[in-house]
Amino acid sequence: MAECHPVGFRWVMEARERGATIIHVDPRFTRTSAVANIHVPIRAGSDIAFLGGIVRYIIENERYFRDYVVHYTNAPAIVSAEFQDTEDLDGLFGGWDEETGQYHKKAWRYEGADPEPAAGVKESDEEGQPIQHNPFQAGHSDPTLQHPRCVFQILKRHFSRYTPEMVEQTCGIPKSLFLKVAETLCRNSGRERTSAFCYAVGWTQHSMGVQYIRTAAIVQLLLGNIGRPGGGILALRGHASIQGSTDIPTLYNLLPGYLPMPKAKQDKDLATYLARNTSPSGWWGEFPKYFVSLLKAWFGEAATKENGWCYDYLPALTGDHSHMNTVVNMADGGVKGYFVMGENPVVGSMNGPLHRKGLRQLEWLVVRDFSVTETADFWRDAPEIERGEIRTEDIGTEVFFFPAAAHVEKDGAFTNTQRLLQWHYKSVEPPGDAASELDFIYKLGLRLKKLYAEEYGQPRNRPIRDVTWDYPLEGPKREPKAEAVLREINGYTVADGKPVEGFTSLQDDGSTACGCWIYSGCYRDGHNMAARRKPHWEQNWVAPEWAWAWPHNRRLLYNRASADPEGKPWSDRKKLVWWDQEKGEWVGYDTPDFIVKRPPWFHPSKDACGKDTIGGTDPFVMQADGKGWLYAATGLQDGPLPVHYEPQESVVKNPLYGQQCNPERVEWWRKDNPYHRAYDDPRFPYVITTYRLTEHHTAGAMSRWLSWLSELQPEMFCEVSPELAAERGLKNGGWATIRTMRAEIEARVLVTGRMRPLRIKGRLVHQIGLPYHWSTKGLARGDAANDLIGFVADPNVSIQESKAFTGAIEPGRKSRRRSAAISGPPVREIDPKRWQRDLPPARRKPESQHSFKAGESKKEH
Amino acid sequence: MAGAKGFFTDTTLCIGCKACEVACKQWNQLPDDGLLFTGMSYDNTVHLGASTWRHVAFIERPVPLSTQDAGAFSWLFSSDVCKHCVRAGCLESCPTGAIIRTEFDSVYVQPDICNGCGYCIVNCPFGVIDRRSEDGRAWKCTLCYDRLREDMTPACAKACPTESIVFGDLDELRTRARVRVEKLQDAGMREAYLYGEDAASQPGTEGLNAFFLLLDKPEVYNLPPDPAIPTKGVGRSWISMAAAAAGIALMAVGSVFFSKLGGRS
Amino acid sequence: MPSGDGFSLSNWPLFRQLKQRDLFGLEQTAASPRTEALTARTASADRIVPSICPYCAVGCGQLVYVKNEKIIDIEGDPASPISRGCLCPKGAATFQLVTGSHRVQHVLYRRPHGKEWETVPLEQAVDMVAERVKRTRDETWEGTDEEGHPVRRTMGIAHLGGATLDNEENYLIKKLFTALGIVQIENQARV
Amino acid sequence: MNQTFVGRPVDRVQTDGRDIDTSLAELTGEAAQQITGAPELAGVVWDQFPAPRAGDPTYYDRPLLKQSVWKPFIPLYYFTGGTAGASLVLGAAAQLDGSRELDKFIRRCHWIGIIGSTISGSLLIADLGRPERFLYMLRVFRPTSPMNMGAWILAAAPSAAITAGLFARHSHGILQRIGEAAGYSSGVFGAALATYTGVLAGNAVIPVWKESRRVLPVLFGASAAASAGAIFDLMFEDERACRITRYFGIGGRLAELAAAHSMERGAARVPSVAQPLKKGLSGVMWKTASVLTAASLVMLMLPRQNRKKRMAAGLLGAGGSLLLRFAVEAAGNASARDPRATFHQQRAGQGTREVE
Repeated sequence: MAECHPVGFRWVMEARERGATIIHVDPRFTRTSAVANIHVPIRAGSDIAFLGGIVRYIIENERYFRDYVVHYTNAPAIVSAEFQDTEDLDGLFGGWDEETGQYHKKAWRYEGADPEPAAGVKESDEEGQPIQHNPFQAGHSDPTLQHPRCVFQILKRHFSRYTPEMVEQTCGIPKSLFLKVAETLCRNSGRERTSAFCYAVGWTQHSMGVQYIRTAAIVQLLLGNIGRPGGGILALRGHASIQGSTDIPTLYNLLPGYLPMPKAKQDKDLATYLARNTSPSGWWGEFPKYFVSLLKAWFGEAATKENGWCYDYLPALTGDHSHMNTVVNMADGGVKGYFVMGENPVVGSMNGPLHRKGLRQLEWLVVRDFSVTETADFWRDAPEIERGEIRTEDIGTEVFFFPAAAHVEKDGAFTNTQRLLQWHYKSVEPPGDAASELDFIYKLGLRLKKLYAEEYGQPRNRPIRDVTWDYPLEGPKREPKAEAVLREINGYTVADGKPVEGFTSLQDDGSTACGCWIYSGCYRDGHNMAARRKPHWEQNWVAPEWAWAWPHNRRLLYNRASADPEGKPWSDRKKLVWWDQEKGEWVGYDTPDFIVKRPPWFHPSKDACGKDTIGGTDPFVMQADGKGWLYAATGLQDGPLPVHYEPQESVVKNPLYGQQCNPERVEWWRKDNPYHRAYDDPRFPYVITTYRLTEHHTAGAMSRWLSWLSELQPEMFCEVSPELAAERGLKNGGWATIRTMRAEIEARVLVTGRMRPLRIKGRLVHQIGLPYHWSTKGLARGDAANDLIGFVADPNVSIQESKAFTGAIEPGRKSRRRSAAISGPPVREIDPKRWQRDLPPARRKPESQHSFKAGESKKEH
Repeated sequence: MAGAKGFFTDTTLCIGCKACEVACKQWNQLPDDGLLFTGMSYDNTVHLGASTWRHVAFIERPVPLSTQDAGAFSWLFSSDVCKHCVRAGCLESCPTGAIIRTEFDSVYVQPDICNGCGYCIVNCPFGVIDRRSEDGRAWKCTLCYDRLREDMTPACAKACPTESIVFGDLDELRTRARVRVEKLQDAGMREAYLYGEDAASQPGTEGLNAFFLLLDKPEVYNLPPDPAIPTKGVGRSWISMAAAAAGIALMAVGSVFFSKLGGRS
Repeated sequence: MPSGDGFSLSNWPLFRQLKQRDLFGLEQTAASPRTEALTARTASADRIVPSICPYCAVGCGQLVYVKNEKIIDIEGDPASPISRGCLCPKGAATFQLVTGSHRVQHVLYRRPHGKEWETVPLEQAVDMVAERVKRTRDETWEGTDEEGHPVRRTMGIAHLGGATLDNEENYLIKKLFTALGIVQIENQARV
Repeated sequence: MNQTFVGRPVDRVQTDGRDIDTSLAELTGEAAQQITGAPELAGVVWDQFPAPRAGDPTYYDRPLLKQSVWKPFIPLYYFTGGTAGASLVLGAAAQLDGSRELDKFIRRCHWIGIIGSTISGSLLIADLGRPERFLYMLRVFRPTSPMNMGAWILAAAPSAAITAGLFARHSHGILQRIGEAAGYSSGVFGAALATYTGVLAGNAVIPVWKESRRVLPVLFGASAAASAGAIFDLMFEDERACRITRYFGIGGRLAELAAAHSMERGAARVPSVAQPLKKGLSGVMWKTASVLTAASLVMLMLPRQNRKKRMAAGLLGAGGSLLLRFAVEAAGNASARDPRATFHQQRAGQGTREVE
């Protein structure tokens, strides 16, 4: 955290100075470790085992926050008798279908109930069942937590094998150190104290990334650390508005406000779509209001009740259309045109050579950035061009490079990692042809409307005709006014165009329009709430009048949980929101994330629906049952509880189960994306992890061109322990060549005590650290670490596994810059007959025609 | 507004982010001084110089901190800067008056005056001030003299995310530093001590206006253990010179005198 | 006496030393007129524009100082409860990010099989892109999937990027591209 | 220990290390006008495991101090200034003799003093980073700065000599007295000029210089006498003058050898401080300088002095004296590069020893 979010870390340092214990769990000893109280070196890719060990410790030693667990989590909920745990099936849950390589999720449901996943079934498969009430409403719960099938008992059994010894054997963390961490955490939780978890992509970029976070959630729920000040699980996101681009998603599977994109097979019409996504209980019962308001915002007057609010203007999904599939599709010739705005995937994404292969198949490519990135220049500045394997003149891609306006040259809001919308103002005009994306997209839209004007007769062109595109223009370059877009995002009443107060004002009858319901209220009364900049010294410590947080300016989600079931703060030290008996409402330092007038003692009636099902002790209003989920009965692909699986490529056999890897992980079996053996691959004996440095920014487009940053970290390097250096003959300051089946790279060597080999079952496991900022352009240069990494993904969110894989290292500059995607793997293939991965096989994507086993040959397109 | 100002750099709060280095370059619009990989931990800056007025040192030690559970290892960071010595070698040696002491008790090189004689460079006991050959003038931290004139905090201290660099009135800083050391020692960090906080602790400079809280020997941070500015002992040199001058004169007179004798002999 | 660089006979510091009986000449007597007039450049700014750091998602407050329609300084905003005026090295380099000579100011175009970049007028380039979007969309339109379910989309066009952009920009991208039937819209959140 | 490597070249067509587009931003910061050149491509890389040596730590063996940025002009200046200064002293001493037979010799002394000072001034100016600002040296009177004092001395010495020369023809009256006074004062300034450079060099943090700060004025003064003697050795003079310069030269050379020995012994109190006088290029220079001086001394002491021997002695003496200045400079630079020299010196109690 000190590495990549130094200013955020200021508050951690302040906490430390006030007596907090900082525990840093990381394969490397980083700048964070340097100032932490405890550093826990861990084998990359084994965090679930570590966190699972803590879960077990909490349960076995009865250190959980019982009042919290009983009232605010689903620990008492009873699970269907059908459920089979990984304990019973050696690492698989019940419901595994060998044919499809997927789980039947029905096997995990609650007793007599099928609560919908948090945001409807959008993350689920087609098994969406008739909707039933939540288990608490239905009476399927045991507050004594004794029922053998209650979540608590299942949890206890599930994690029983995550003993400190097992943690030591899996993570390489000495038992004593593990116990110290577990005890410190437990001691610091309860009424008077809270602990927080901070994480970044070191947790998410794994083939079971979602389950990493789930495990942390279980720990935090058991300790009562969610919804309370100083608690929580805090994602430290890497880009200025990466949160915003998820809320208002430039993501294939979502519409603004986490509304799912329609699925072709299931969502055949509006009614079906709404029925599938509207939760009978909890806040997602409001779903139709948000969706209809969105369509009203997008298609204006054209959207009527009769035509289903233009529901059939929306394209539909037929599978996973996420980034890696897009690239593979591109490499196979399926994608013709590609827009890249403010991103440099050739450096920042996995398997750069495969990306470039994809770019070469395009008809046209549009890149918008500050300077010509590696992605924009792939046709003349790339290893394969330098090697003479590909000739520039043979590449048919037409490339447009548009200079982008900087944040100081445009109005707009970033949403930061704590959901805060912060407005930045234009201070100067963008230079030359540089323009904002807002301006570019707006003008592109105008042109397309014009180009299609003659063809509006065809139904498929009508969305272009009807999409609302009237924004006031301003400035010498006649750019669209960003505040007008913000107003649309906020929502307004259709009749008079007045901005709505917030999402509670939205309706499903077409009377309101709203571009993103969770952002509703950010332009209340015509005031740009995101632009508020009241100094912190003029307000309380929550600083509610600085900018604006979604939803409803609530700074701490689920903060109802900061008070006990009766509505009183758990302790004076930790008070945030509480029930004011006199006013008859929830009050506090923060805006209550709860129905303000709903008293703590409120119990929903058995036949209540939607938000009326939210009881006075149900802080987690977005969940169908209002509880924090220790057990996720639905919504996840790879199991209702986290399981430790080894990464796709590991140096050890899974110490916990026979099942080696996440059975549902997504693989791309292609010649240009070869994998190593699942474990003990003699060619690749070391664990590799990648990361960022303070001095650079992700793929480098915003740092490698700046002399003030480049001089601080001028070259690509790798970090190795003195033991590994001795084993491989690496010299500090010298060069090393690092190889995987995908590619080979060179790097300078830092031999350092910050890298430590871990002892696992008596064997020394070495890890290699690789920052990934560099490539061939800019001032500071070096090889791109991400070239080494293959496409593998988590099944829930399709995030790649880049934080733990295997590789080889040798001293010297021996790279010939070969890559699997172009020249063939830089390392010899092992006899394919002997080459076996774990069983059962993982799901393979994409299907049939593009996939083939490694070792087979297939002509390049 | 005026009055003695300075920095207290508390290395126990430093996270090695180098914000100070960049904030300094940004405000003062300094150029880079080479993109060279050094192999010295994360320190590719190496030292203070004409174009680098803040430098974060990175020290990897096989020694644990007494308050940390992280194996037999620790990683120390320290943001180095011009010390703005109470008695400053550069200032006292500067022949042109380009270097002056300001109303904030800081030491400032006037770029419109400096003629690049280079004498200050061999007079700085901390190796701070330097000349860039192309430019020909001596440069170093100005304690953001221009900002102080507007009652603004120096760029590095303002940027520092963890308050490792604190700017303020020297009296307050000294008190704060002493309280801090006491607190750290009480918390078990026996190795914490102040470096150059006053004349008593560093008689050779009569104290530093930019002083430090360190966790290891000064040498580990590339700081001199007992620095003294040359001018403090210059009297002896002058005496010695007087003697030498007298000696030459005597020798000359003697030669003239004896030459007479020699002529006769 | 040399002229220029803030020196003139009338304020020869030696005279001032004599006048003020300053034996050592270590302090203000040796100051040049430039030094005496020295002040922070931000004091002369025409306006101070509030902004937010464009790097990571902590969201530190920034202040942009503008003079004569040029940026003279960017630094932390002390009023921010998040950052209290601090910036990390990247944030502190924002000035160089936005005013650096690395910034390209013209639209560049590489024709198919071309070996060099060419410049194209902005308006023409946008026209060209619009034309290609239309062509590709029309060529690759899918009305239904293999099983006959309506999909109303094109898989021939894809988009990447958004985490460095403003919400308003992402909103328009998603809105326009969805209306065009583009589904392969992705950003850094998944990369 | 450390190895030099060549960094990767970067394509910086037009860069000043800030790379700010001045159409977008104003460059008015304190160092915005700092001139930069081509980026450095060679550097030193630490090729060992990073850990400070227990008991005797340094920061990756990197220098603590900056070595002087002086070009060879400065040691050359020490030599020319010293020679000029010592000549003026000799001139004044001859003036004291009162006999007219030395008039020519005195004039010659003044000429050497004036020419030497002029060359010295030029050398100093040439060494400046901003030579056009050389007169700023006289901007202030700053007694704490030996260089400032030196500037005044360097200005005064030839001025006095010129005055003396101008008034030398006047054999009576006020003008004669002015001439005489100027002559004597040129001697005084000359003595200062010949020795202050020792104060200048010793007034530094460079360990070997700092350690020798008391002996350096003596060494430089002696060496100045030796070099002045050597220069006269190279010139044709009458017998009396030859004797004067021979005695003076012998004294200077003897004193120089003694002072050098004393300096070496003094430095040896802390072995790492004395290192540059013993090892490396600077050590060789230092030893060779003494050998040359000793050889020239032997030449002068040989019986049956003749012009050849004088010439040889003059060349050897001038060479020894010149090399000595360069050796001191080189030793200082080597000393600055070695952080242990400073650390050991200060740990040995030689840091604020002289402060009290």
